[in-house]
Amino acid sequence: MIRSELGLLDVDAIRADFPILDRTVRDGRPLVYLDSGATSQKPRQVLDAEREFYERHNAAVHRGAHQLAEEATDGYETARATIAAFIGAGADEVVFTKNTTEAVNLVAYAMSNAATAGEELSRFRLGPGDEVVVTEMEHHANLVPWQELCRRTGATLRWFGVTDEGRLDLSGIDDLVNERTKLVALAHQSNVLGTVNPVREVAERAHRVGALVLVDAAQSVPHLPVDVAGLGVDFLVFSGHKMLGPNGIGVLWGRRELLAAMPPFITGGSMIGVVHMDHSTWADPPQRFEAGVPMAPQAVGLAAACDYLSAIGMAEVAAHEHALTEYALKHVAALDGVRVIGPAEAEDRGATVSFTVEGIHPHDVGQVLDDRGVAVRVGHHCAWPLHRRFGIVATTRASFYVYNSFADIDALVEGIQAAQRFFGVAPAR
Amino acid sequence: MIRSELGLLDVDAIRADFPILDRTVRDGRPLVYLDSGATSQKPRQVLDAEREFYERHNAAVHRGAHQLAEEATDGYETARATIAAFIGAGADEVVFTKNTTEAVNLVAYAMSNAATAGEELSRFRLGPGDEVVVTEMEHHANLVPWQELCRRTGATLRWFGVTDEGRLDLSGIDDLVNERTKLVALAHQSNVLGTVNPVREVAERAHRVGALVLVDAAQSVPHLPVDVAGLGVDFLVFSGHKMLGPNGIGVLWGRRELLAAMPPFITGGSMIGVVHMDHSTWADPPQRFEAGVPMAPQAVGLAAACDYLSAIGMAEVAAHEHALTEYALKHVAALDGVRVIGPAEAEDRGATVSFTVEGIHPHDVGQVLDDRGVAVRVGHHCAWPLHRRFGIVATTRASFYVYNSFADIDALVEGIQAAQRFFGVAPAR
Amino acid sequence: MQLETMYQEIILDHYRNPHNKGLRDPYNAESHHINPTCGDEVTLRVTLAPEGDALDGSATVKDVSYDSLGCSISQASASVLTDLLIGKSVDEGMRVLDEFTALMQSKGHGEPDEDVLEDAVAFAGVSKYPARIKCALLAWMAWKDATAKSLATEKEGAS
Amino acid sequence: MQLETMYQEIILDHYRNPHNKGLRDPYNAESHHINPTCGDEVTLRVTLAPEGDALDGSATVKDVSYDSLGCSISQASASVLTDLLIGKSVDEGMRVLDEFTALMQSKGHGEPDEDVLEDAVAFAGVSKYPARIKCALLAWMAWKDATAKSLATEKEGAS
Ligand SMILES: Cc1ncc(COP(=O)(O)O)c(C=O)c1O
Ligand SMILES: Cc1ncc(COP(=O)(O)O)c(C=O)c1O
Repeated sequence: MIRSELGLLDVDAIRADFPILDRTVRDGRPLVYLDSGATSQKPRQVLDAEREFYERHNAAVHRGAHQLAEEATDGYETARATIAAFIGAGADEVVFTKNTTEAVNLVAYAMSNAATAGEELSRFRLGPGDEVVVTEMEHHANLVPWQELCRRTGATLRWFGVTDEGRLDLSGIDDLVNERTKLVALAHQSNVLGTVNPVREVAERAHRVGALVLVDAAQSVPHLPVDVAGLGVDFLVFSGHKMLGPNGIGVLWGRRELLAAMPPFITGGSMIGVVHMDHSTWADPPQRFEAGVPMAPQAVGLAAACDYLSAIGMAEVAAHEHALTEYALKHVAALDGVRVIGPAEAEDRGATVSFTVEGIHPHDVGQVLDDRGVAVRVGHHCAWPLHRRFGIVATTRASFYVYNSFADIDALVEGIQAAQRFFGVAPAR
Repeated sequence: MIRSELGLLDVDAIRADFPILDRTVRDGRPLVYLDSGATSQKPRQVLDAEREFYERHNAAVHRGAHQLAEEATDGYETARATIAAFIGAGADEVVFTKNTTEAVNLVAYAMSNAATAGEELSRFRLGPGDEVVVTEMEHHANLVPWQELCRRTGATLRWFGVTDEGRLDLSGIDDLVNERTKLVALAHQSNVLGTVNPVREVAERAHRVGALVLVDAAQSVPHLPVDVAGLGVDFLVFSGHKMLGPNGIGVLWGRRELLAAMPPFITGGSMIGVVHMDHSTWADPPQRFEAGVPMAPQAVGLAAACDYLSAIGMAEVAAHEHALTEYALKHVAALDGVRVIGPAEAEDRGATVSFTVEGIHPHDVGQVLDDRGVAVRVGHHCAWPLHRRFGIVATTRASFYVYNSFADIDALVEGIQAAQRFFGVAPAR
Repeated sequence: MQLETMYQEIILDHYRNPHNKGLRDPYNAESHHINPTCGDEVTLRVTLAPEGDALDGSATVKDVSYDSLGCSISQASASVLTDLLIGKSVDEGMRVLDEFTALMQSKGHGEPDEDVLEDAVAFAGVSKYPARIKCALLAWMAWKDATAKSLATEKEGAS
Repeated sequence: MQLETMYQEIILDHYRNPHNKGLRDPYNAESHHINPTCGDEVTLRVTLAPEGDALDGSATVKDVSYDSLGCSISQASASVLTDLLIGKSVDEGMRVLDEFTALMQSKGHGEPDEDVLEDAVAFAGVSKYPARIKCALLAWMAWKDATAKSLATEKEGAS
């Protein structure tokens, strides 16, 4: 992949792979897509891989002995190996889910299933007196399932606070993560603040007291080189649709021996050992956690997305986004009346910039931007408690990816200024 | 759609829409695809609709205020309305899941969640002394989740037997479905026997004793006109991939007032009312049951599949398959040494023909067929207890759809004879 | 630039100078509504005056007051609501609500009845932006809810 | 017609006339394996004879007997297994198992060592058909399991 100045990727070459980026919106405005944090666009290569599966190899995987079924199974399992390699994992440690949300729920429900099962599952068991620890910056997907797990089992939910700068407040870690802690669940990268959390440090403390650690990597795997071994955690989850892949596929990675010991979540076909009318036994992982006909074409598409990102190089992706983040922090935060929620520096920070504009509601900021072709997200971004923490209801969020350039950020800045003029809050210059 | 003689569809015209059916397997043999019971092939129209979504309208639905997000949301909700209309339901009664299996688990887990919740959910609550009733012909997807629900709650699982002819044995219904029964779950059409069950009759009995009724329509919605109001049930589930639609999408239909009262299953973003660190409330259905970024492109693809089937006409689809079934029952069952498992007559019976061949294991039958380009499924087809009921380990299953013709069945019959010759069990003629 | 189709002058005026904002006593019932996608909130109070003996659809909407947090559209629509509904009977108010809801669901193709909707016709442009319809309806849903509560409380009291 | 690459004459012979089929006493350990996709089963018994004092890898596989339900490939492979392993030491048997497993995973590209695998080289063609590999390995996994159990039981007894 050719690079231009400033450590940036050759965005023009990349954009040529994304048909949607050529379209216009709102009466002919070129699209400036700054909502990749919600979902990314998909390159031709991913769409082609999925279609090729449907048009040449489609069959139910792991269920047939005919040639199409063999090819489909091979495509599915090869995709698993590619995706596993992308995060430094073994293929048998990668479970396909429909998205990050299901992956988190899988672990949470497996733990409640363990609570009604025998002694052999005590490692996953939770009850009154036990604690689950999350953070105040979690996406609802990594918060509500744990609230519900605690409700079902009688365990207690506790959480790390967030500093004014938008960093995890680790000052109380030794109290918060203690002998009663059974699991710590935290985001690798915040989908609002951009903050990259010191996962390794938290994991070390958690392991010292015997707790399991789950990392929500929905916003990190797409943007940073992630190596599960290096992170030192037990479970890691992410979604395909945020990393150039198809919708409808996500990943749970889990340490081999944990998956082997863990009870299933969704039950049905293809995850069983034997089935009698009155009882059943389970297959080994990853099959144990993949009941029903899986999303094989989407797995193949996600593998193509991994290949696409690997061809660019994840270090290059991260460097590109770092440059964009520095540029955005500089130019957006410099606007009068604009307050960036999240770290002011680009270190340990991803390419997500959330902000408020004094005197204009985020919905109205977003509307003016949309009118100019600039697509951002407005609202609480499924991180309502985090917004409450900062005393605000909502923010406007711009999030960047491989196909974004400095020019896109210029368009954002001009759009914010236009909103200020339109609503009559333009600062005198 | 033009029809040829015998009430059959114009298969040549239909096949032209399915690129994969043109391919050859095993050294140039034309593909004869008789495994639609496992998963169907997809017409160009479905693949095009999905791709058009990705290339023109892709965004996270229900989460943005920009034009792409509006278009994506509109596409997703229009798809929901189309799919709902296809089964005679209201759009707000249709919940998207990843497949049938998840849809069954959704109801089963909602019921265990109700068991740890307050009095207002007593309708869904289950405990020791309560009973859940299934049948001996269920797919594992409609059996194992209920075993697990009973394990979690202390309720008892009971089941209808199957007659030698492969029909549901209703003789004990008044004993089996009684005041202790909380839920009856049964297949609309068996994926092995082809049997279409008298769902309405069972539902009437269940409702008389106050039990809920869930119908596994994975094998009926693709093949028969299905009207949820006419069936008189409470929940109905099916998968997109078996009805010309994409993988990774399924449907739970539920009666409006039940969905409104039911607690959620998977929790996370977009299914909430408000979220605080220590508690959350839920959105109304269907959103309550759709946590996370959904599979919008697949929903659009499934709607295109419904449109495709509606253009043919579901009555015509059923008539076509009825003719194929009669033809197959006549010619396959007539072979020496072949035993069809399931009703011998095509009445109340779908286009699935499972059989054993004396002296040849189903795997070996399947291999010979595969060698000739005929793709069938072998094994227990995720209905292991049913096979045990018939004293067999496995069967060979041929299942038909809109793109199959009499010629495909002739190829099946010749293949079975070839297997008999190859393994030296050919009856003297 | 299509912005003006959504942000009509009337809307911006109500947004900048909202009418009847600030909670007032006494009231029959209060309701609190939240837009779960953006967190916007409204708390709205309704005071009804019975026409005859009983409090029913013939009662007069004597007062509507509210407090709210939200975008220009949700603020302006709450303000317009109070202007429109105060002084009308509950039944008339419900008709206005129906008309306004229909306009919001018209995807930009509605032909609003200006006699019924008055200033609220300015929201016609909002109906082209599906993500904003909930903003425009937030206060209206709260009014419907609070009114229903007022009537129900009265019934309970009477029985 | 590629059928013959899978169904070699040797395989069909073993299938039609299986060796050592039928469970025999005495035995050190038994194991029961099921192929969850098709329901095929094998029950297999192992009898070991210690070389010195302890039962370890140097022990001789004195007998292997089995009962099974399954397709031609799984039946033939159980039969070939007994021919190959009876009389060998456990360590030698494990080497044969490794060689056979490697052949099965070779996707049709294996170059089997005929000195080690003897009749089992006939299964080379099966490795081209992923769905059938489990059939060919079923009895071998059961043998591995039963042998491990035999050695473990002995250890428990000794301690
Ligand atoms: C009758 C029946 N129920 C349930 C299922 C499960 O469907 P899925 O695997 O798409 O969840 C199937 C097909 O596999 C089926 O045939
Ligand atoms: C940090 C984070 N966690 C979890 C999720 C949930 O992902 P999904 O909706 O794909 O399940 C998201 C995105 O929505 C996210 O940004």
